[in-house]
Amino acid sequence: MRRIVSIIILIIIAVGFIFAFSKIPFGKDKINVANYYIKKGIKQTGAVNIVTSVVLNYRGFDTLGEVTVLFIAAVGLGAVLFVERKIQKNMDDKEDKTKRASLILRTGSRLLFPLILLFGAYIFVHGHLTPGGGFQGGAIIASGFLLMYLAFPKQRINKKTSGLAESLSGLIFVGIGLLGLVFSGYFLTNFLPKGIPNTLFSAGIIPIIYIAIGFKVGFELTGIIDDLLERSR
Amino acid sequence: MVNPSLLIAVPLAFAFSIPLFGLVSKKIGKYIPVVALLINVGISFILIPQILKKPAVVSIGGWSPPFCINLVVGPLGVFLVTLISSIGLLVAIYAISYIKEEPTEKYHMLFLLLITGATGIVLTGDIFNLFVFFEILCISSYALVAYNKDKEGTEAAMKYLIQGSVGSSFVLIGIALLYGMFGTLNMADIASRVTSADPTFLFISLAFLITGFGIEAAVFPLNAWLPDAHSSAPSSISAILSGIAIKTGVYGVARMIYTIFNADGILTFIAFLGLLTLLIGEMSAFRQNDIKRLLAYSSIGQIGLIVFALGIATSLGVFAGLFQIVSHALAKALLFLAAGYMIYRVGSKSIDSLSGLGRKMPLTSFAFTIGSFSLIGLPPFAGFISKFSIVYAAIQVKKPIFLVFVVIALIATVIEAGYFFKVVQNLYFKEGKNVDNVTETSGYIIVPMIILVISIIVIGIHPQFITGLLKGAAGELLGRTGYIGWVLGGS
Amino acid sequence: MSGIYNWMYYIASGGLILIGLYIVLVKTNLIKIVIGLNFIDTGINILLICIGYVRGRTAPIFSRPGISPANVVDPVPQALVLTAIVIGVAVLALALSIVIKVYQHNKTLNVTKIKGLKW
Amino acid sequence: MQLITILIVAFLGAGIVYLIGKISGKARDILAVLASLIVVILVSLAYNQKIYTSFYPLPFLNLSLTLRIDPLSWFFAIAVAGIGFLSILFSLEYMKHYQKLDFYYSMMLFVNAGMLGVVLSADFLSLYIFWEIMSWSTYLLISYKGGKAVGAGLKYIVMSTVGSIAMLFAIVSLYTSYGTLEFSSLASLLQTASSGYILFLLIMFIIGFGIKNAIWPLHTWLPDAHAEAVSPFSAVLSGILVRIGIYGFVLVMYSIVGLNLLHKLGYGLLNFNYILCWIGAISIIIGTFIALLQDDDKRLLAWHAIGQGGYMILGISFGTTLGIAGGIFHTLNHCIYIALLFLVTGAVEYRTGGVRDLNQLGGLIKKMPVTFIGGLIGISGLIGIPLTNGFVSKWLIYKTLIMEKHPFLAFVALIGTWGTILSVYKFLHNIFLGQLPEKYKDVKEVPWAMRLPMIILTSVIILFGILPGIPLNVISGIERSFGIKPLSTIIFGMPREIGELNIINILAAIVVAGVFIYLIFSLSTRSRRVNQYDNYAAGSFIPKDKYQYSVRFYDPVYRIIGPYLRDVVDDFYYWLVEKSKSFFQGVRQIYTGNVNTYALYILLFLAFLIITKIGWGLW
Amino acid sequence: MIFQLILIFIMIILAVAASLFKDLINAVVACAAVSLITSILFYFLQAPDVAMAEAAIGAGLTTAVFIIAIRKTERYEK
Repeated sequence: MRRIVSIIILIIIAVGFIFAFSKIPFGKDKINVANYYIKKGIKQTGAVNIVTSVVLNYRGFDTLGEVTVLFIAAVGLGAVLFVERKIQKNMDDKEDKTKRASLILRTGSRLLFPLILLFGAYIFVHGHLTPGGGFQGGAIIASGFLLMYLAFPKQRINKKTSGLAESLSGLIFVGIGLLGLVFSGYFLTNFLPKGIPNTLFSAGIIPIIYIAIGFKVGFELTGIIDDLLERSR
Repeated sequence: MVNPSLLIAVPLAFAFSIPLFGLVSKKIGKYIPVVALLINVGISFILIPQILKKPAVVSIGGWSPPFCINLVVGPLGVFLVTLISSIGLLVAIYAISYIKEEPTEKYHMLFLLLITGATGIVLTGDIFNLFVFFEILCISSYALVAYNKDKEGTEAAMKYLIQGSVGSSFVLIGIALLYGMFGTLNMADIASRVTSADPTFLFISLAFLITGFGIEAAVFPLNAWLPDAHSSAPSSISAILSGIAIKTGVYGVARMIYTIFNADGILTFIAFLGLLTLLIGEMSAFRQNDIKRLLAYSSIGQIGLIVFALGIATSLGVFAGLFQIVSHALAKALLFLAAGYMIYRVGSKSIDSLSGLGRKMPLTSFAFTIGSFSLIGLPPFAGFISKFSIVYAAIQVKKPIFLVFVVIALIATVIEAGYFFKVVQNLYFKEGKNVDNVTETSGYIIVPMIILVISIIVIGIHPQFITGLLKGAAGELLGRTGYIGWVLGGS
Repeated sequence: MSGIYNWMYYIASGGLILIGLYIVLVKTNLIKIVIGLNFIDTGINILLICIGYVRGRTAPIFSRPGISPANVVDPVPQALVLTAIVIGVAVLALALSIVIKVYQHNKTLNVTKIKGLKW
Repeated sequence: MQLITILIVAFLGAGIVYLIGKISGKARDILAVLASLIVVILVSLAYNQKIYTSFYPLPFLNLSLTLRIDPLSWFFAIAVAGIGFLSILFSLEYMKHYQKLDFYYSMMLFVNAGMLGVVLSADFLSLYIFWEIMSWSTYLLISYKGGKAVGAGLKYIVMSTVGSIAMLFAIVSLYTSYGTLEFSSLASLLQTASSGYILFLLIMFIIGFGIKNAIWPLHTWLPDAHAEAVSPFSAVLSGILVRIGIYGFVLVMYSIVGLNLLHKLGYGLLNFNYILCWIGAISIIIGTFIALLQDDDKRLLAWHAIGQGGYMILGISFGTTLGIAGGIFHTLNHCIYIALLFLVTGAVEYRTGGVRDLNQLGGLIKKMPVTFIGGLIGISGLIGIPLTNGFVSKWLIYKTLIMEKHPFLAFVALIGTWGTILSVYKFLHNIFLGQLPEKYKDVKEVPWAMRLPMIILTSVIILFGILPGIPLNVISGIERSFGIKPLSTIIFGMPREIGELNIINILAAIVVAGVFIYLIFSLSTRSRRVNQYDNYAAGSFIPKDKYQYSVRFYDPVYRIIGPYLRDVVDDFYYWLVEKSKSFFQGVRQIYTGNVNTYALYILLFLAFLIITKIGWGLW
Repeated sequence: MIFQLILIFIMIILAVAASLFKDLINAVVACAAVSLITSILFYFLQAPDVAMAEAAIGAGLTTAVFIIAIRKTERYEK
């Protein structure tokens, strides 16, 4: 019964989709506001990756919000899965001490871990030049940590340090925004010199923010995995 | 002129810095939201007179409006921001000593971010940015509903999360469709181009947006999460959810219908939905024995009344709806705060167990009484003015269907009066069974309640304090060409 | 045939959204429901990206010489999707943590059995 | 300014009394009495003035709150102030054993202030505001005692809310049609309105005011509320608060709508006045005869309050000079004697430890002589025995009925009086006469603070009974302000041309009759006083306390009329409430707790919107 | 073109399969595969940034989070 009703409803919605999509032709040039970004982006922001300049400059506020969302998720997850330290300790003691990953995994991940971190860092530092940026780099860093968790289930990151790094990088983001407010009267203005496009030290505040985001995302995703692994048994 | 972007940046910065303050001392964390929101209240009060003279459009990043995200601080925005930060401040004060469940630091961060999300929603002039702040609001409220980590809280959060996620997805679909059609995300820009598009297409995207925001606004078929979430969250969060969060949903719906789509045809249906919401809410509240669930259902009813008033769509109707937003926010926050502490002291949520508290907790019970009287719409409290204006606005449009609507709405008021008066009697005139050890609250708990009581009475006696602002806000909602002009005029 | 080419991405996104909604409507397992929500998100992301796609143009990155501004796709939906992906994973992580808590309290993932709150 | 002062004193008094009470009980009592006394003085100073002030603008609604005083409002204001003062005086001793006295006094003053506001306001918005203040403070006071009073209070406030929304609806529709709510402007503007609209307005206002006034199908809250409230407040409640409804009737029917329009409503037997007076007649019959069945003294009086309300409606519904005068005068009289009677029951309760059951009382005449006199004069007024005020007003009403050629209604009113006599005699007899139960051997007269209000009210009854010209003069002023031909009065009644009523004549007749009666009694053989236990009871021992010959006083009558006299309306309301409760329970079931279902609701909504657009082309 | 069409077809099949699997681990793996294909589609749609993000976050981390959650709860849908 529920199935039938659901399918009928979904068919109706599908009809709605068809109507709506038929008005948005696929692959046609519908670019309107974005023309401005494409034409003036490099000059105004100094970043050759227009997506990055949109993400961090024209729509930087969205990104701030997005970082906040991730932050909320990390904090909220910590709050929901929170266990008093005493109980936590008891749980840890009960756990099987002999659980270990295989040798190949351990050695391999020891070898890979620095490389993954380096790759992640490369991605977010070059966010304004090549595809990629803080989010992607942060996710890659987090997957490096994930690998380490798989290899060494007993090892944990230092929650305090990672928490501090999270909040510091968040503060850097907001702080740069506020500095923009101070220097040019608008929040999140790209107030630094733009430099020569297509070089590493260009695009004003974009690399700085992307580095902050990279750290933040990396630590937050790691923290989420850590919380999930550790706290909730 | 204070830059309105501070309204968002300041609480955000404070929220991010709570772990840093935690290094200094564990106890500082709980005062941070108070400080941040105090700043916000200050800024918004400074802004009110300026905005009433001339609305401000502040771009983020320094480009002119359609090309970057901008905050549109009109009368409506500044009104809602003032409301949000004031209620938020009071609840933050309350939470200082109310929240005892660990980890309190995280609670205060989430709380502050929730307020930031609500502030962002009402200020932003960009539809995708609206979605982002909407997500901030929703996600932090999911986490906060589950904050107590008990069976009910997590279950409610789970249900809320599923429905809320579906809702946000719909919002995003609507935004995607709009972007596909118009190639812009600026609300004023979309509004100025909206006449050029196919009406069916527009309506489909409007349907997705209404459904999405309607879930947060708790309009009738979309409100099943509300009683669970409001009744299981910590009481301070219930106060915020009921006082602020659902209002931002209503704001979203109103903004979509009035400003962006100018969808006059659907307004009567919206009023009807509001009425239905009102009826269902009040009817479901009638037989409740769980005080917080009762208040939650009553919130549904009141939201129905707000939506009904907004659906009238005359300047008086919108004015009445906004007034109802104020009076409901004040009264419901007060009720949840008072009920929360009563529950904390008594240890049970059932109404019967609250009997006899009038003697033991006179101030709290008094606050509860004032709140419920205001909600019922008795003079001389704030609720009276709003209910009178709503009835007046509904009769004034001189459509027979609205006459029928208003009669039904008034009947729903009787139901509401029935159960609230019963609770008040329970507090004062029934013998309590095991309330001997209960004592009155003090300090941080009682201050916000007293402030709320005073403001309910003051607004009820002297509504002119806010009517100017509300008239302006109603004008902003109805005058969409004016709104488009503020944003795009300079470009 | 060109009709299918024009519609296939829309079919992909709409199909994912509808499958996700179907899972949310019909499946009773909580983790399944979260998977459904994830599908909805993915579907919307595809929708956004193909709204921004212009046939025959390249990615909006000018790191190589010879890309003219008139020959790139719309960068804005890509920025939006970046945001949406991160928001999606945030919601997902929170959802799963709440699901874990619900499981601890109820010892089941079947939503028809988790009805402590009703009426 | 003067009117504002009255209201400010009244409202501030209420607030301050509460706060002072937290510090000292004595100061609170003194202050409460003082505040109500000041109000009495201020109101009496306003006699014969015509003031109109606008005291509070509400620019966002284009309205301002206004106050006025004219003969009608002064008449009711002085009654409110007077009864309020006396009952607060009475409470000083009576309430000593109760708790939460701060709340009690403050609310008493609040109710008074609310009523004053209602009668003094010059536009419907202020009237409504004060009306609501009055309603909720009354509700708090009714439920004050706890226990059964809680149910009574809830019943009161729910019905009252229904009344208020009817009134609100009428007020708002008036405002949208005419753009003003002031009585004087509305009175002229309404002259051009269609009679259908007028009828709608009148019905709405009759629901609103009628629920307060407890006219027949809307009366069911009253017996419970009167019986369960504390006695001094019952005096206020029954004496004046309920009668604010009559004020509303008179105001709307004569001051605003006016006689001309009123007579145009309806045809023949469906005439508006005619229907209204039949409602009054039904109230009389139902009220007095159900009163006959009551064993609870306050409940008995409460049913009489309904019955007497019927007389007032009967009086004012005709709209003739005599009738309106009779109705308004009866309102005043009723307010005096019923307040007195409630104070009497309060006094009895005070000394007997809260006994209200008529079957357990008796023989208190010697123990509480002042109270007895109060009770006696009170019921004489209620019946309408000559030389009490009730006589004059009832006489006016009868006269109206006969002059307007409604013999049947007159007959109904007469039957009502018989019922009244029967039932109040039971009241007097079962409390004061007959045999004194053993446990009340040590009962004393009540203290002075309680005696004083009773004495004052008793003397007012006699005063108005002998010199009815004093109040009638004011009433003729009221009629003049309505534009009706005023009643011409002399100090002892009315001159010959309207229908002679001269108390001197009646006094003379009574003196003659008294002499006759005395002669008969003194000439006949003297009866011998017998101890109750000194008699023959079929050879069995009469236990001392079991035998109370006044128990089940009208048992044979009960058996005859009891089955017919159920309060059908009340049953119907309860049935309605039960039905709606189970309906609400059903509505709640849509929140099933299953999240799939909730998601289904969401998608249904979306699908509904889409299909109405695509498939139907709506919107 | 055909390649993309096939990918989309596989993706839809996988999504349907994910909803049908009783073993949640299988469902999650199908889900990860859907994400991966999405990522490839993004690449075809000239969105390398998004493709990277989807691959790293959607296919990688999400799956990990899912699997951890399944380990903490129960594996089979009942």
